[in-house]
Amino acid sequence: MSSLSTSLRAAQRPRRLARLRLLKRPHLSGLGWVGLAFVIAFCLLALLGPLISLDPNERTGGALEAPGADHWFGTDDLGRDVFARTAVGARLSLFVALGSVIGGLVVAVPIGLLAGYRGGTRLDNVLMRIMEALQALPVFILALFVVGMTGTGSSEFGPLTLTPEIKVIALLAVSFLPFFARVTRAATLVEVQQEYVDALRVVGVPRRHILFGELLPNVIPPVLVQGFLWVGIAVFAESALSFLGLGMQPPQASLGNLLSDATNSLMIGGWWLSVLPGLAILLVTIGINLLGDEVERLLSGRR
Amino acid sequence: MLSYAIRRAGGAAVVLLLVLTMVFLMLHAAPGGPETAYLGNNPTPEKRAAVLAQLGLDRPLWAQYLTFVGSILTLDLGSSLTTGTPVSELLADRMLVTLELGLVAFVVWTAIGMLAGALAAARRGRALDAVVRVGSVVALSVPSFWLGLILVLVFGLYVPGVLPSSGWATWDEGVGEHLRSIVLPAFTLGISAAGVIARTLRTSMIEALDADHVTFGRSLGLNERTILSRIALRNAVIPTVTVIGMMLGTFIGGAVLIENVFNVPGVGQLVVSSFLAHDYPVAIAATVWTAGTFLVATLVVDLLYFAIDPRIRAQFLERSTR
Amino acid sequence: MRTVVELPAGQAGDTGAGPLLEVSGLDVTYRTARGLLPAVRDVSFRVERGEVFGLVGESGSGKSSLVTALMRLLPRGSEITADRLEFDGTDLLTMPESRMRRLRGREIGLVPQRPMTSLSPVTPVAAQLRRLTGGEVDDARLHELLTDVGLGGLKARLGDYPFQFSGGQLQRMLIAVAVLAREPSLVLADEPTTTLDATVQAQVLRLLLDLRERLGNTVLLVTHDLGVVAQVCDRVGVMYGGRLVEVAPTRQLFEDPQHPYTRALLAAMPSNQARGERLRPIPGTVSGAQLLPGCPFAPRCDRATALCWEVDPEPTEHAGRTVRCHHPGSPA
Amino acid sequence: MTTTAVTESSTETPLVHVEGLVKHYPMRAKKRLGGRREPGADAQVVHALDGIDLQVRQGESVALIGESGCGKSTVAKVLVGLVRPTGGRVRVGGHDVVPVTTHDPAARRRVQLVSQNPWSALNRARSVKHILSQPIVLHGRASGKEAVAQRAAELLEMVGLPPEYLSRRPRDLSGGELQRVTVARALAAEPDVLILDEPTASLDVSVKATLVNLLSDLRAELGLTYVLITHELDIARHLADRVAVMYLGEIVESGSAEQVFGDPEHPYTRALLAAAPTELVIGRLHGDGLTGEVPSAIDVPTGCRFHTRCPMVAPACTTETPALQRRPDDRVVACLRIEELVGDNAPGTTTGRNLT
Repeated sequence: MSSLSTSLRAAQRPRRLARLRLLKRPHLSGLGWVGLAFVIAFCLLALLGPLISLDPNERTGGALEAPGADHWFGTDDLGRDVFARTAVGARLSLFVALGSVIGGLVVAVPIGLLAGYRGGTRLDNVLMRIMEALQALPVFILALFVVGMTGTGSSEFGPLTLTPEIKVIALLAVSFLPFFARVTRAATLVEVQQEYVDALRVVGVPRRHILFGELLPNVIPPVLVQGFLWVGIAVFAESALSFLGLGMQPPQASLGNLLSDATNSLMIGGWWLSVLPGLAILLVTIGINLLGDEVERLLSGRR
Repeated sequence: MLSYAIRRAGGAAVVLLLVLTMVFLMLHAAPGGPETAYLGNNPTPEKRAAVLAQLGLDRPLWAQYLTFVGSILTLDLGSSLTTGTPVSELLADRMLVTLELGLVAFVVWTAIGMLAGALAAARRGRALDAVVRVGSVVALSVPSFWLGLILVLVFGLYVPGVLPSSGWATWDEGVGEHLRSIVLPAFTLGISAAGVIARTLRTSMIEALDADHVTFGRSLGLNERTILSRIALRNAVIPTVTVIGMMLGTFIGGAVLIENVFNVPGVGQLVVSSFLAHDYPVAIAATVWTAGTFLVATLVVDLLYFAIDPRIRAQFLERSTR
Repeated sequence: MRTVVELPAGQAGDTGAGPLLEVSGLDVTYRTARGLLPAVRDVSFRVERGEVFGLVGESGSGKSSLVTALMRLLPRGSEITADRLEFDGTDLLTMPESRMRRLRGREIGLVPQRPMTSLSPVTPVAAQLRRLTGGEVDDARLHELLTDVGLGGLKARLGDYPFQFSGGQLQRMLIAVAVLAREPSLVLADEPTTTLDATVQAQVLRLLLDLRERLGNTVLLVTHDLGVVAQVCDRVGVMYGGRLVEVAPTRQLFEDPQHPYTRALLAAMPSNQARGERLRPIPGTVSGAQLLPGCPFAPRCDRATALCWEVDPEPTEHAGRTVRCHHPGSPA
Repeated sequence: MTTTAVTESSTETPLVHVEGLVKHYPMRAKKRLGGRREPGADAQVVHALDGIDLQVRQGESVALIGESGCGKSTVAKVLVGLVRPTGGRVRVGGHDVVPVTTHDPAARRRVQLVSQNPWSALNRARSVKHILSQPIVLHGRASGKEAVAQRAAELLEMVGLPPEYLSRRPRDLSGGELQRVTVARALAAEPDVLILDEPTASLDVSVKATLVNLLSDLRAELGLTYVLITHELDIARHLADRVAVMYLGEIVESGSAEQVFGDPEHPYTRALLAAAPTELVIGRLHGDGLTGEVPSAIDVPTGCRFHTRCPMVAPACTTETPALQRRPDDRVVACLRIEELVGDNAPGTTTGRNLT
């Protein structure tokens, strides 16, 4: 009998081992590795770049010097180092992007969870209509309202001081709400179909606990993947806002400001002013998309 | 179909009302109220009272709200504070430009995206598939305004004269000139949408090819061509339409950006310039128009969905409400 | 017991010599993210012309993979190898895909497991059924086919979509196009009644058998339901852990099973126990059986010896049937 | 829709008392412009249940059998409070069943559910320990971390699983093991009645046998009362003392398991048994008593609901609704022609066509 049980264990072992391996070494495809490399490269630029570079706001060279050994990304029309400004801009973008996605998720996930749990009811309907209304206003228009009302600098709301960064984070978070809420709701609608939800209700588990203790752990992984993908979109949106003059204000360096400044020098040459900061954005958005696809694939178990 | 359309339009109207309410509240939530924008800093009390009376801001909030909604619904939009031109006139010119740019970009890029996605699914695992997979990720990742900037640089500085790198030629300036001026903005506006569409269609087609009904079709000797073009595509289009619907907002937001990059005289440019000039009647009208366009486009996608998915039709006709 | 039903002269059954389907040493392997997973291992059997051959096994035994492999419709990344895989004397394994495609539907028809999802949800049924019969069928003929499977009353509803029909109605439609329209000589029925209600299940089985009598085709019926096997099959193969462990004429198999698994499976059936008596489950679980080096059933077998754990038994003739066991025999 | 009240001969109060249970699901009828209903188009309803009476005594096991769409699962949902009935009364242990939306754990304790699909009945994100502890804590069956874990291990042992399983997650368990955990969770609240909704439908033959044994052992040991909902006649035969046969939202026959399985009287019961006999028949196709399929629950047939498929249909059956009536042997049957049918052993019901 003992031999039987050991062998039974042997028969089950391959399954366990396989799972362990999956945990230890992620099975990324070639594109997944490229994505990971891009994301790491951008993070290095954002986190280490400012430490090793020249002062981003001081004149450290001649005006409009092409990229070279002294100024890796060249200089702008005021003689400031473009690499230093790009690195600082990347750091700002990363901060704003992470802040806005996290902020958006914190508000949207409970809304989506509740709407999905009460799918098809009036509450669901009302919540989703509000989300739709928010979605009908592009983030730029929301930003225009806010900037039009409160100006582009810091503003005081009673005891609260809203820096431009906080304003942009809040704006982006609000504009992401509908998407995050929708994704959460869709995942919840599927999850609520599972028989365990009825079983918990029959047992008498309170609704609040079913929502946040039982449904949430199952709903959150696909939502987090979406959130991760939206970090790329947030980097883009932040730079777009600054580009339009609605986000960070010069001389503060942000990826969008750099591009906006570049338009001034566009016709007198200086391709590096517009190409290089933009490439930094492209790098992180491509990286996030490639990596996000991989995570989604691994999560859903597709091959 | 008609009753469905009416029901959906009703829903869209409710959302539009919500949007109006939000716009109204945002105007009034600003520190110092909406009049601040008109008055600048430190106005005299007399001037302040005059402006308040002129704008009707001395009345109760609900009355202001009703007036506000009423004026939008009756298209009584007032005149520009800076130029004095009636807002409706200003908007009419601009919206034709934006609609044309949006539609051209949308139609062309959707077609390209769908073609690429379908071909990639059909050639799964081959070179073409790899090209589409990488290409679609690059396309959907590229920041549109940056791409626009690069295009302006290339066509304005390095190869001038091939395509106009800025501005907008009206029909009056000649059909060829007009069309040439659309190329770059439309290219920039739609490219990321094409990436998303290609990717979605590829994934859903591959999923559809694994479906029971495709296996059954194969077991009866249907050729791959029929399976791909008649069965898998037909099923895969449904999730793709959903994604297109979800992207409409991004698309309209993108138009605001692109019009500013290429200096296209559309609503997107108007909305930015009017807000920055504190020209509120124009800004609000342009905002509401933008939201309205989004809602109409969403409505069209919904109806399309209704037309291509018989299950949605059946659900609408006999949905049990527990 | 029933053996081969007598057929009218000139129909299938006397067209050729030898079995209609001959399988020898068949392996089916899936490539998954976790490595290679054998689904069917070294399976050999033959299906004679005109018979109903049953393939029975619990979930994960490999029976559905086997049927899909016969049609060469396995998903990408799976592999089929065999010493011999012959249909009507021609090799299915080396046949070019274009010829295989012509065979599908014309020579070999498949009745699927899940009728509810086996038609595209977005196209009216009439258009689909016409398409599935290679476009050779006009409306009149389609109506005739459907009348033949007992759906004559649905004429007015053929513009409807699949989800507007019941599982039983859909399964009849699928049988009309897969079995009746082009009269393939071999019908592979993959759990054709599993998702249907009991009373409808009986109707669909009857339809399959009636058509077989009329058209003289051969049926390979895959099922997990021993009750279905007992009713309709001439001979039965029992699968466990990817292996075919016993092949026998139906009555012999049920009355005198030789393989310990067959015996245990029959004993576990609730209908084999009187009310109030305890049922007799098979101890242990099936998981991992495919991966064992020895006999897949050894961990759960009351006759297992050290030999069974190490050496996979070869199929042998025993008591008039093929058994794959080191210690075959009737229950003690 | 009128059914005579069916009471068991016993005088004791039944533990589960269902009386005149009706459940209709409204359908959104096609609307005309402006939202008014089209003239003549009444609001349609799905007749899930139309007047079900059921009594289950303490310690008894009653099976509701029938094919999909007959409403048997709705009965289960009403009994546990997941679905609010349209009409009628459902009492368990003298108390009305409260809907699950009412926050009252004590009221929830008496009736617990074992559902059909073990793979989705347990939260895959949670450990077995969490799954079992939840009802223990909620219903105050033990307090303190140790005591709760102790109790959870006891429950596992009760369903034949070792305590190591406490730390496992559902994905590490087989279908049969999962279903045992589901049973353990239902027992954790220490209920009086277990509603078993197709407990074995998705399990393999050999695993099924294990679960059937377990369920009968538990009933014997704990004195549980079962309401078993199933389409598997075999399972009902092994687990139930009494059986009620449902067709299109109504009970057509009800009696002891011996009566119903041994000597079915209603034409539908006969056809059902013929199609799925409880004993193995070799070389013969069974059950050609019935043609067609169960009619839509939206357009229920007039008169006897079974008349559209009944082999013994008479003109009266299409107009007159049969009531459940008590038979000499104390079972109840709803059939207008029951006297004639039972008298001369009607043809075409239990005889399968012999293919040999």
